[in-house]
Amino acid sequence: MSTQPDTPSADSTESMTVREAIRAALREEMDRDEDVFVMGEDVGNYGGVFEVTDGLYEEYGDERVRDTPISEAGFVGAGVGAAASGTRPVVEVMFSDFLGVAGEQIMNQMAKMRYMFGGKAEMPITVRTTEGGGMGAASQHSGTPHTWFAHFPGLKAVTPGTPKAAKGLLKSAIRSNDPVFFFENKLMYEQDGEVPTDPSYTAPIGEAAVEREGSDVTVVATQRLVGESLSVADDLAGEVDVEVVDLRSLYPLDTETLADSIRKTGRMVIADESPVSYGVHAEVVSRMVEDEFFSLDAPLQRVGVPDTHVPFSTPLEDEVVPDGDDVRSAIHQVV
Amino acid sequence: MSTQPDTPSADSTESMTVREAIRAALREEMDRDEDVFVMGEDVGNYGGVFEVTDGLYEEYGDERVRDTPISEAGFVGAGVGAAASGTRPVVEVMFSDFLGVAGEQIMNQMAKMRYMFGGKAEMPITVRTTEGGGMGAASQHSGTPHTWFAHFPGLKAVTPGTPKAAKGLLKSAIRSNDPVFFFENKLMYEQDGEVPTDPSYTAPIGEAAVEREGSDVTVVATQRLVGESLSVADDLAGEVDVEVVDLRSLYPLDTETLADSIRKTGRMVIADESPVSYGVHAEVVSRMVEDEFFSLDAPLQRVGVPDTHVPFSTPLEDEVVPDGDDVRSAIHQVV
Amino acid sequence: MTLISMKDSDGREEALRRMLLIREFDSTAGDLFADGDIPGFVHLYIGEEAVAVGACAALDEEDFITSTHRGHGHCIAKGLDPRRMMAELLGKRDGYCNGKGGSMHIADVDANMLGANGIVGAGPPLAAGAALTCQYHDEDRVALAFLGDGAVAQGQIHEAINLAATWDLPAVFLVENNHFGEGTPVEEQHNVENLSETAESYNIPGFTVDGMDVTAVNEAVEEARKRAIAGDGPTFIEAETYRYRGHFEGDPQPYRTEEDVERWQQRDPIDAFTEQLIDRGELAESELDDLRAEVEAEIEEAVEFAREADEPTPEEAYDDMFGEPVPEIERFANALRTDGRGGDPQ
Amino acid sequence: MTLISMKDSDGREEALRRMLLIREFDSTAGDLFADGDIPGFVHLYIGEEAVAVGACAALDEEDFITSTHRGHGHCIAKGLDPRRMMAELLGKRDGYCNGKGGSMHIADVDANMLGANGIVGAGPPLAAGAALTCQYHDEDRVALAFLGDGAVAQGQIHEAINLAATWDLPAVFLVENNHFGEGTPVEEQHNVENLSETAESYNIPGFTVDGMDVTAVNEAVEEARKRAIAGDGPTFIEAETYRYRGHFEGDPQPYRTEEDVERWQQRDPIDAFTEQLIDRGELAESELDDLRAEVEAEIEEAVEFAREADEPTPEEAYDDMFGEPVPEIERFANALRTDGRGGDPQ
Ligand SMILES: Cc1ncc(C[n+]2csc(CCOP(=O)(O)OP(=O)(O)O)c2C)c(N)n1
Ligand SMILES: Cc1ncc(C[n+]2csc(CCOP(=O)(O)OP(=O)(O)O)c2C)c(N)n1
Ligand SMILES: [Mg+2]
Ligand SMILES: [Mg+2]
Repeated sequence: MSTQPDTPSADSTESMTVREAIRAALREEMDRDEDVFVMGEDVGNYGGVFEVTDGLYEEYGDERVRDTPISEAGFVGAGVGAAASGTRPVVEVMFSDFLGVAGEQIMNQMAKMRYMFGGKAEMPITVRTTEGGGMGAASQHSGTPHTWFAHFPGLKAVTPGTPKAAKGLLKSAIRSNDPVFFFENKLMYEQDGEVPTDPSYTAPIGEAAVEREGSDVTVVATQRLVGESLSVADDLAGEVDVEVVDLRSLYPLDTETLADSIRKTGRMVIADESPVSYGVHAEVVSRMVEDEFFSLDAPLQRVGVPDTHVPFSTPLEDEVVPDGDDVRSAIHQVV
Repeated sequence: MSTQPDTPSADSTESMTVREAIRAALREEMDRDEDVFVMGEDVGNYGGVFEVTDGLYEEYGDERVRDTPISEAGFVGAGVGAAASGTRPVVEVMFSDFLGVAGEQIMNQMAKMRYMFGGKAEMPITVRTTEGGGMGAASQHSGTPHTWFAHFPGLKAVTPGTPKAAKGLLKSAIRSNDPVFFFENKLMYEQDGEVPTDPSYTAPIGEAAVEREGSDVTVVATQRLVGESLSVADDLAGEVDVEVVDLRSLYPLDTETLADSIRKTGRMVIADESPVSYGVHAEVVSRMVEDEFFSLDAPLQRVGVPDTHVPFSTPLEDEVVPDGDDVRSAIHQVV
Repeated sequence: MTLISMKDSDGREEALRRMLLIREFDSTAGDLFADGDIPGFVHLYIGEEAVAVGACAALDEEDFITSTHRGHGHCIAKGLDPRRMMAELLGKRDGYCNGKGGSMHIADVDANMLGANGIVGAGPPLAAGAALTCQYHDEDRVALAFLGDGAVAQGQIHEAINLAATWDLPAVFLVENNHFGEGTPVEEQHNVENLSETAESYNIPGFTVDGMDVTAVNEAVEEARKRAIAGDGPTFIEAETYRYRGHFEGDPQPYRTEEDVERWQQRDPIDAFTEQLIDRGELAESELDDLRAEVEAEIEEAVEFAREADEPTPEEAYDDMFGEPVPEIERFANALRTDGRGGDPQ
Repeated sequence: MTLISMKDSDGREEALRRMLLIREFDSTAGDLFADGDIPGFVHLYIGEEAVAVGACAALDEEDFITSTHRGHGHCIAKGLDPRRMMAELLGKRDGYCNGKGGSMHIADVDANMLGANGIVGAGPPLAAGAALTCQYHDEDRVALAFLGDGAVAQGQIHEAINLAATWDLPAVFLVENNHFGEGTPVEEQHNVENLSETAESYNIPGFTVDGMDVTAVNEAVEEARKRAIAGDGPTFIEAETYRYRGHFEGDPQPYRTEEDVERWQQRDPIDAFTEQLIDRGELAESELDDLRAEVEAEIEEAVEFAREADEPTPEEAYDDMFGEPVPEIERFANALRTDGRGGDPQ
């Protein structure tokens, strides 16, 4: 839970972007453990289409930074087989929209192997992938399907909202013996912030982080909407005292930190870029209803994509991709 | 909504099993429209592993009841291409656990084509598939992934809880110009009930059905848990007056019928065989919180699979697959 | 019968015109992208024109095609209107997808063009399905899927071709081997000499043709179409070609040199075909100039059309999700109308 | 080095013993299923014993295998203990998967047996991954994937083989062509004469061998293993065989006749190999009887072991989901402990 410091206390920091934070995490974990390797489409010589792995190929060579054919089922599946047999793959799937290609290996192999085998397989695989609209990339390159992976048993799923969380969570994911999906919002790569430099810093999977304290309403946000919500909170300062929580981990979900917050504020807005119906928001609502029914002063509000795909044209895309304005409207609905 | 009769009023009925009801729907729709055809693995000569299509091959021939290679991506994708080009395929995917194989075609083609094309493609495809535990079929043949399809934009998803709903919803699905996932719980095939015989009978997608009226608590159930909940309601009669609603349609979701019910009872149990976290239940909870916050007298209760896979061994499987006892416990928690 | 009869000189001129049109369209699209007028990703077809034009020329209007992320050439070759294509690239309501699709999703179901596709390898199953419709309706129509060399590594294409081969579907699978999948050379994605060897897995005819030669492509597809119509099943064709531009506009292209590109440009498909027509006396230099001018004017007009077209309004985002609309989306749309949900992003 | 050296007579006798053991195990499993002692689905390997035994004999203990839904034969051939296998079929805690897996998921990672698999075609990517581990660690180990003829239509296997071929992974893909995928004959699932033609798509060696001949299978896999270890990449082998029983126990088998089965039984792999050994004077009739008796006793003991083993308790359903447990599942487990969630189903 958020009141405990991340391990170890992160004293020395450096300002870096989310992209750099992810790259630093990869580098540190590859240095720490020879069994860690990266694979995906154009992650090598090309450096990744979003330049996340830029330079790693030169540093670590083509065995540890592997370019794959365009075969998500093949290389995600190979990642599963590799993880079960003694290595620690970090697999990049360029866009989360392509995860369907590897759907089978994710559902029935990666997620189930440990359980089906009675606990006798380890599954130390990390899947890094990108999400979100806002680039004019249209429906097949703008999705936010992370709720699927939060829902499906046997998978862990994280959605960092800051550079610090990105680094810390990716390191935890790589060290974990469970399959972890690490969802990167594409618009965040250039976002910067202070990031601990100590290579032993990690952010535990399963813990939310209170990014701003407040007493009137809790905004539980993910990914890009963490930053947007912090700006809104600043704007509203004096008028409404907004607490902003970066959910960080979808599964496991840190019910305790959310419950602590809503006990204080009585009101909650959940801002996440998934389509609203059956999205991440609904689980947060349900946990609050289950655990904090008598703390709730108003209906919880959901901010997300209005059950559409992400259209191409800018005015249409702007309409469906949630932003700070939507968070602000939702806050006004409850306070 | 449930207070309106299904179309047309279903006067003449016959007792049949869910299996027979589904087969009758297929037959009637194939008779009605020559463009309707069925395809899937062993649906032809073999009659389907669950015998649902038994006899259709003999009646309609191998063009209209097509056996496919074991290629879910190929034949679901071909179904999408066929639907976009002027036929009306009904595709059987033997177990819903295999939907991951066709994940890509579902996510990015079937679900998105109409929208991406600015509304200029029709997508009259129905995907029939089986769900659920209770047969000792273990983790890879016992899943209930329907929440994925309820969540993903552009798909409709139905989960009949009675033979009548099975027939009526499948007919609506086949007639629809939208992609509809039709989820059959494997343990229900032998369940029987009265089913309208008029070939023009359909059950509208997007409407829940109140199967039993009551005033103390609403149980919103799906699939096999509808029947289990009705039995529990009977058992509790005199003690607790239970209203049982067959949710029937996951997307669109009939918020109105649920809201009507909770306005009356103030209490709700949601019983659905998906894994609980981020499952169907959460969406129902959220809609009730949004629309009926001031009608809620107690936290809503969720009954589902406890975030595990379905294990093989009977005592383990019995533990995780929800049943009437779990519904009863949940009712006792809220009344 | 076929879209363009390359057996006669008018047809050949038309083929040349379409190749020129594709090149002009795409270089203009590249400029518009550089100017910031087109958002998202744009993948240009420049260098590969002979493949789309040669293939589509051999098809009937009623035949289906499925395309790829690099789809502009296929659209123009199939006869789509550059004005509505350009309007789509600019996200305008008069675009083929009303601005919802953009470059990667241009489609015209009425013209039996089942869409560009942002997913590598997704077209072949769709084409198999369209071919199934043709077979089911007992019509003399075929479906042709364009796919890239990179796409040959996708499992979906294996499933689709196996299905088509087993069911004798009237389908044609046409691989545009432009020697790269993004930045990865074809040799690092496959272990075969020629991708047409893939055909052997399905016991169907497989050919490698010169994809810089519009006639060669045309003949191969014509043959394949005949076979398909005759009920003899699918054909797998590999056309060897090259893309002159980056994978997408803005690609830094660390994976090749200027010289690599220039080597291929010496075999430019448009130059080669022009020369042939001139050599055969079918085309005078002056006619060529006229043709070029005509094509330039057509694309200029397309740009003008696109620029002047209206942007869609925010409410339109809620349209077209379903044939039978759902209350969920109505509700979101109403929220917009009543309290201005969304508004300008910050 | 190899699990069983079929070059010497002791090895050949061991191979025969394992084939007998598989047959005995599976006919016993069939009986137990018929008696209602095994829930779910059981797919028997009877008739195909030469494939698993011939293949695994050529492997090293340290080599990996991935299996299929029809996995008992592969397990026994790889050296798994029939007692713990039988316990798994009966859903007991002493089974290989503590009762969580059942027939379709028997696995023993310690023995480098990466699991039976309920998903057709899912093994090859896993095997490619295990082969990648071998290559990454620079070890002389290989990974062999068993797959069915039906599985050859799956896209995953195409992606896996292409990957393995492109990366020269030390992998072997072994197709058990038993002529049916459930009720559909292989000819209705594929368009080729021999499934080994699939190899041509990847420019890797492809062979069709007699899957009723344990020696032929053994030699082919031995060759393939050598090639893999040498860094020359994967091999694709098709073994022609037949399953005597239904697809699963309880299958009404409308798709074939008694005579079809009998025709294949005349080439029974165990009879044929026994005859060879007897003819060569390596095995006396009396030794054969001893072997049979020994195998029967071993399976009887396995059944006894399995019957006497404990059932898992309901609480164990909450174990093994994650290496680092999550509060969600702890909470469900606690609910069981405090208010008896679940209990007996009605
Ligand atoms: C399933 C999938 N994986 C990855 C991508 C990202 N991607 C887009 S185009 C491309 C390269 C495709 O190469 P090829 O098929 O040869 O077509 P080309 O771009 O050369 O025309 C890749 C990897 C994608 N769109 N879809
Ligand atoms: C992806 C997937 N599709 C369908 C099935 C259902 N199924 C189980 S076994 C089988 C037939 C497999 O045939 P083959 O690969 O030849 O193996 P065999 O049973 O003959 O050993 C099918 C279709 C499955 N388990 N997985
Ligand atoms: Mg290419
Ligand atoms: Mg078979």
